[in-house]
Amino acid sequence: MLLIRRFEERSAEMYALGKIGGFCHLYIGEEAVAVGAMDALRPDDYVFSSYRDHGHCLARGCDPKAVMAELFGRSTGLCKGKGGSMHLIDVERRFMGGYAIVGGHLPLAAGAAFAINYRNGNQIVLCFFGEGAVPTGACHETLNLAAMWGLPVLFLCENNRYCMGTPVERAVALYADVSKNAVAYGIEAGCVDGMDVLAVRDAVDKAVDQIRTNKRPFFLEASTYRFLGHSMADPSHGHYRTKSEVDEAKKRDPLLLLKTKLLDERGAAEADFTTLEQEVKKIVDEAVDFAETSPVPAMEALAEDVLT
Amino acid sequence: MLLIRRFEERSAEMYALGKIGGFCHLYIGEEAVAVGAMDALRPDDYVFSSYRDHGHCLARGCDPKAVMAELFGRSTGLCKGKGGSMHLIDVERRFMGGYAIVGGHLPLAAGAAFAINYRNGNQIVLCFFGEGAVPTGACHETLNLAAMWGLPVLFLCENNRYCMGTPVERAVALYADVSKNAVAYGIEAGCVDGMDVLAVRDAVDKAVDQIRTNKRPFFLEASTYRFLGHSMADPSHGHYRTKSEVDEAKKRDPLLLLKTKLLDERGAAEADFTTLEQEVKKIVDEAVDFAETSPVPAMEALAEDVLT
Amino acid sequence: MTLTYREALNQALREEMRRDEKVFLIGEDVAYYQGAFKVSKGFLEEFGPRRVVDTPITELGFTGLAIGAAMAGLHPVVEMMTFNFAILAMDQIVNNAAKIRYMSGGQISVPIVIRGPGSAAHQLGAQHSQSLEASLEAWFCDVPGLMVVAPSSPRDAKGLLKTAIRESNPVIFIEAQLLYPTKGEVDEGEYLLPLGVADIKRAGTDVTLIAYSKMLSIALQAAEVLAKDGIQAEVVDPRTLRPLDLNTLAASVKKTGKAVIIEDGWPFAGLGAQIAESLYTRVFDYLDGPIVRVTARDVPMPYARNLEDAVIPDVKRVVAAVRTVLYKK
Amino acid sequence: MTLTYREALNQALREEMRRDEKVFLIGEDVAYYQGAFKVSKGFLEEFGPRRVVDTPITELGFTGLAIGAAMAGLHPVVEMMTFNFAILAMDQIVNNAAKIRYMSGGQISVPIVIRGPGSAAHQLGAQHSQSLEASLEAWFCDVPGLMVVAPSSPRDAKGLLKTAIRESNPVIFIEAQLLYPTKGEVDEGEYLLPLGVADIKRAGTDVTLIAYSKMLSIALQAAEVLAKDGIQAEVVDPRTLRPLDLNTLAASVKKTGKAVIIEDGWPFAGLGAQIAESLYTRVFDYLDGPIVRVTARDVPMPYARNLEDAVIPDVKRVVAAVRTVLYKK
Ligand SMILES: Cc1ncc(C[n+]2csc(CCOP(=O)(O)OP(=O)(O)O)c2C)c(N)n1
Ligand SMILES: Cc1ncc(C[n+]2csc(CCOP(=O)(O)OP(=O)(O)O)c2C)c(N)n1
Ligand SMILES: [Mg+2]
Ligand SMILES: [Mg+2]
Repeated sequence: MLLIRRFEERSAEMYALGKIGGFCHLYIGEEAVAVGAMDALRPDDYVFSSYRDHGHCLARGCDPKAVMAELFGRSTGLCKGKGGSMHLIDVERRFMGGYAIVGGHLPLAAGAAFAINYRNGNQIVLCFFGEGAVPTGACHETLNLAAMWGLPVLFLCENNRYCMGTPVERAVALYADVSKNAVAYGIEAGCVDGMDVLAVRDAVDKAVDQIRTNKRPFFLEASTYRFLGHSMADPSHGHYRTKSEVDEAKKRDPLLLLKTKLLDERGAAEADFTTLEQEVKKIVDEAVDFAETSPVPAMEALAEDVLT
Repeated sequence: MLLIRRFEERSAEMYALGKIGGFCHLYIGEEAVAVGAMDALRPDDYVFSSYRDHGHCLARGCDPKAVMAELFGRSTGLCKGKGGSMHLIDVERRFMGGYAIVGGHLPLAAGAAFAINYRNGNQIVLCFFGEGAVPTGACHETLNLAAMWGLPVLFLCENNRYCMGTPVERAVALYADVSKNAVAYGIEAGCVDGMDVLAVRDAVDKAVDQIRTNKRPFFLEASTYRFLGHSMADPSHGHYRTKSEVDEAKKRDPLLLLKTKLLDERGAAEADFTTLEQEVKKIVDEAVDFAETSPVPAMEALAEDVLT
Repeated sequence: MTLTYREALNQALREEMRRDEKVFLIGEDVAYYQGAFKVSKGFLEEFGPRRVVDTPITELGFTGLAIGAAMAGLHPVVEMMTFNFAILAMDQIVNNAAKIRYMSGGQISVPIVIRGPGSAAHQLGAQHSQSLEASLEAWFCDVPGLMVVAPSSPRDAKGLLKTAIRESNPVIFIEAQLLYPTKGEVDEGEYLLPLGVADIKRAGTDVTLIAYSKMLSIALQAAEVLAKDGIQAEVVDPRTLRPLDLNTLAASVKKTGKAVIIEDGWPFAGLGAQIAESLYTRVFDYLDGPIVRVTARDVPMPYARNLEDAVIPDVKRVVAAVRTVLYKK
Repeated sequence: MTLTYREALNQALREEMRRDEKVFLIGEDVAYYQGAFKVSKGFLEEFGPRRVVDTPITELGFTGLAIGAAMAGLHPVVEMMTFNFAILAMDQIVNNAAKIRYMSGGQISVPIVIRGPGSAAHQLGAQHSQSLEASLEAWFCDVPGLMVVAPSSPRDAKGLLKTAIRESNPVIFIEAQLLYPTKGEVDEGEYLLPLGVADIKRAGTDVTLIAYSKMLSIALQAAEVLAKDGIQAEVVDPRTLRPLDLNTLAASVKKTGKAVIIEDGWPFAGLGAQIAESLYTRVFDYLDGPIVRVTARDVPMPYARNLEDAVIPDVKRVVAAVRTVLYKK
């Protein structure tokens, strides 16, 4: 979690310096979901994500150097600089990518699950998406197929209460319980505190076990909150939410919650965190250095990778 | 009901003679739904339908002559011969049309309801669709909007158990209770025997009253059955259902059920039905004559009506 | 061996499914119903429901699902009941199937075939007919990352579909509803035809007619009519629309100096505009005068038969177009 | 009066909403957020949530809903957060908005404007950038029953949007994301500009440059560079893409004998192909040589800035194209 937090804080700085361009959607505040969830997976499971994908990608173990280089648009990036922030992809880790059309990757995730069943495998697919994707037709068509065909997908809805500037109350009819949307397909559903990394891990562990055993999808809603704006172009508060709301949410910063728990209940010491900060800083420094010193893509790369 | 039945039987004959072309989806077996439902409407309410729209159109009171002429592709047709079987439209009766993309007209129906609310009207919108439309993204995006915005729509799902050759069991995850799909949006839902015209009338009456009073949508599932093939190109049974299943269903022919009830409980006599048959035959004969003797559209019509 | 276009497709698909366990067929009513146009006749029996998969009416969902399955290493063949309905799946086809390879820097391929009938049938009206299907051809052709194929004969249908299924790129394979029952000679045994290669369906010297899919037969009929007047038309079938085999097309036009392009899509921004523009750029100095396009009329498809007939290109209009380019009147 | 393109749009929309109670704005984040690009700044305050309607992320659903509202007599303005997302609403736009009038034999009109930013911004990658938005232009232009507008300046943006909102036909109104902050002179008071009329943005005699939306400024800059070499380019902005004002375009090319078409969409089957083909047909005998198109490169949009820069037409490429048509080397 700390790596993701510091990595993204540095990304924000690099964005301000113009080293990173385009849209850049930070995950700060929501790290517990990715970290808790990824822990339950095997290396041969598949992961799909949205455009807010830095955290998922790093939590899956992708190389921070290659990720930062991708954000910088360098040839050493995860996707050779062609994907960018919203399309981090690392096939070796079965991190099948971030996708920028809201809801558009849910059918893909179901497809990977279909392939698993087709081959009689027992992997699962973990699919992250925001609550903004829930009303999309893509989501519902997928849930229906997944339910009917017994596809092994964990639909993990990161409900951070806002779809850009629109609060969930004005996006989803039964907003108080987004997972109701899954129940209509007979898909088992649950909810978890997305700020508590251990709770997420437990809930996902259980869900994944169930999926592997029963060959049925599962819908898990993680309540979370993004501390910053929707993207780097958006202020953290203003027209659609107040500063005090954001400040209130920050009191449940997932890093803080975990730290407190480790200090209070697991006998960790302040010094451990200092060491951890140093280690993480080193990784992030190296990532930035690597990106900075990597070459931009050669012009020949432009026409490559369109077709095989 | 009898008019619709005889009108369509004649349409089938005309189709066999090549007088009617294209796809032609008959409603035979399902008449009770249209007739029962339409009775609850006011003239200023709106109606939307799918490609299986002859019955709805006639039940709404559209002129059988103009409908037959449209099927014949004549200039005197309801849409000047440009719409055809799947696109019967009669704005004067607020019959807003049949649509051929499954699920595609549900958003339109919600839009008419939006306009009603915008103007502070108290009309309602009646929207017919098959159970095959239920899994479509269009349906779910619409239900969510209708629920959130309190749109006065009666979503009337005509569940005839088949989406072309696919039984509902392989199309809708919770097929035993299709209306579950509405409950996920907090939309009130119910189910009615679609072969019993009086039951349909009662259920729709109640639903429409509720919609007008509460300004909330309602989802009503009518269980019905189509006695013929999906369209004129399709045999009534074969690969996807057995003859005995069809025969069994025909025992609950809505015309038969009503007739029995009228004879047994309401003191009607056989003679009344003979008279009715004669009246109806006259109307259908006239419709065919009218269509037959009407001119085909003039070539100038081709480029008209594209833009205003 | 004489086969119908439908049988040729059935054979191609069947042979490829026998060859490669990764290939499966998915779409509305492809299994129990054997396809709305019976292209998958006998498939459920032979391959079972695991490999012949009926879907609910959710073009976006099941096309996306098939793309995801392709990303995970399977080789789906998606049947669009008709290509009209592919408009609902455009996001998946364009934003995912076509782009994932590029976005991932070449890490992921999407080996998928999306096939089904396009182009007009009879009296299906505005939402089910021609205009859109034929125009979708142009839309798909616009997109880098896709290949687009539109066979005009049983022989081409079989050979090209087999090749398309062995491609590791997404292929849009557009059949013609009205061609399904038409018959033609098909090679004995197994054979493949290359994508991206046009075919001269009739040799000639006086004018080049360019047509594909259902319009090819109109072009051939027109050529017969013209031959009676001593005009020898060369009829070229691009077969693959993207990538377009411009070399073959240009060579023919260079020779004849005159070209007519026939398509049943809408005129404005249709594929014929691009074919014409490519030819102008390539062989401007060899052209005796402007290329003429014969297209559908610029209206939604009307239902009435007489109006519909007036919308779609016919032999008469093609012959008239040829006379225009020949005499430049 | 100097306004930004964004302010001009804001004024147009505001004036029309004041004028006509039937006009309302609907789309994602148009109300509380004031639009992703702040085009509807101040609207919620002035018009309230009844007439400025935030939607969930359901482009198909809310576009269809707006079409239905138009059928029932309202006049919706739909904001696409960006036109990329309109691909999800294509079925509603093409099969309903464009065709209902025809299918109903003229009984129902669909007075609707669908607007939002198209064309590339910076480094948004394959799913959010240019290629598709610019190509959607061509796709929309293909469809009878639609009108397509793409203004290049604040003055045009205001005058054309007001007219579009008074149309009784569906209008696709494509703005340019990178133009929102650009400034220009706008007429005082209320004014309308007609749809279907091109505008000569710079007079010249030696070559015709045809460009619209964001590419217009590239064309004008190129014209300045060329002027230093004594080459006087005429720059024509079609403004409305469907119906295209071919008369104005053809008159210019007839005069100069040379044409370059600039667009930021994909090359194959892009709108420029149709513009070129129309011109060839109309003024073939006046052309000194082939028309040259400057387009985006034929790839999905890459993220890396240097590659992205190479994809989109720039002044250098336009100048080079002009030199080609002038010297025919
Ligand atoms: C189909 C589509 N419509 C609109 C957008 C623009 N958009 C990008 S993110 C976003 C909000 C998504 O909210 P949510 O799903 O809750 O995810 P979050 O950003 O909160 O992580 C919108 C509207 C898009 N990317 N795709
Ligand atoms: C989007 C779309 N996909 C496919 C079709 C082809 N199609 C026409 S009717 C039909 C079955 C519809 O079943 P249902 O909704 O239950 O209506 P019914 O025919 O039973 O009245 C299908 C698949 C279509 N018209 N639209
Ligand atoms: Mg959110
Ligand atoms: Mg049905």
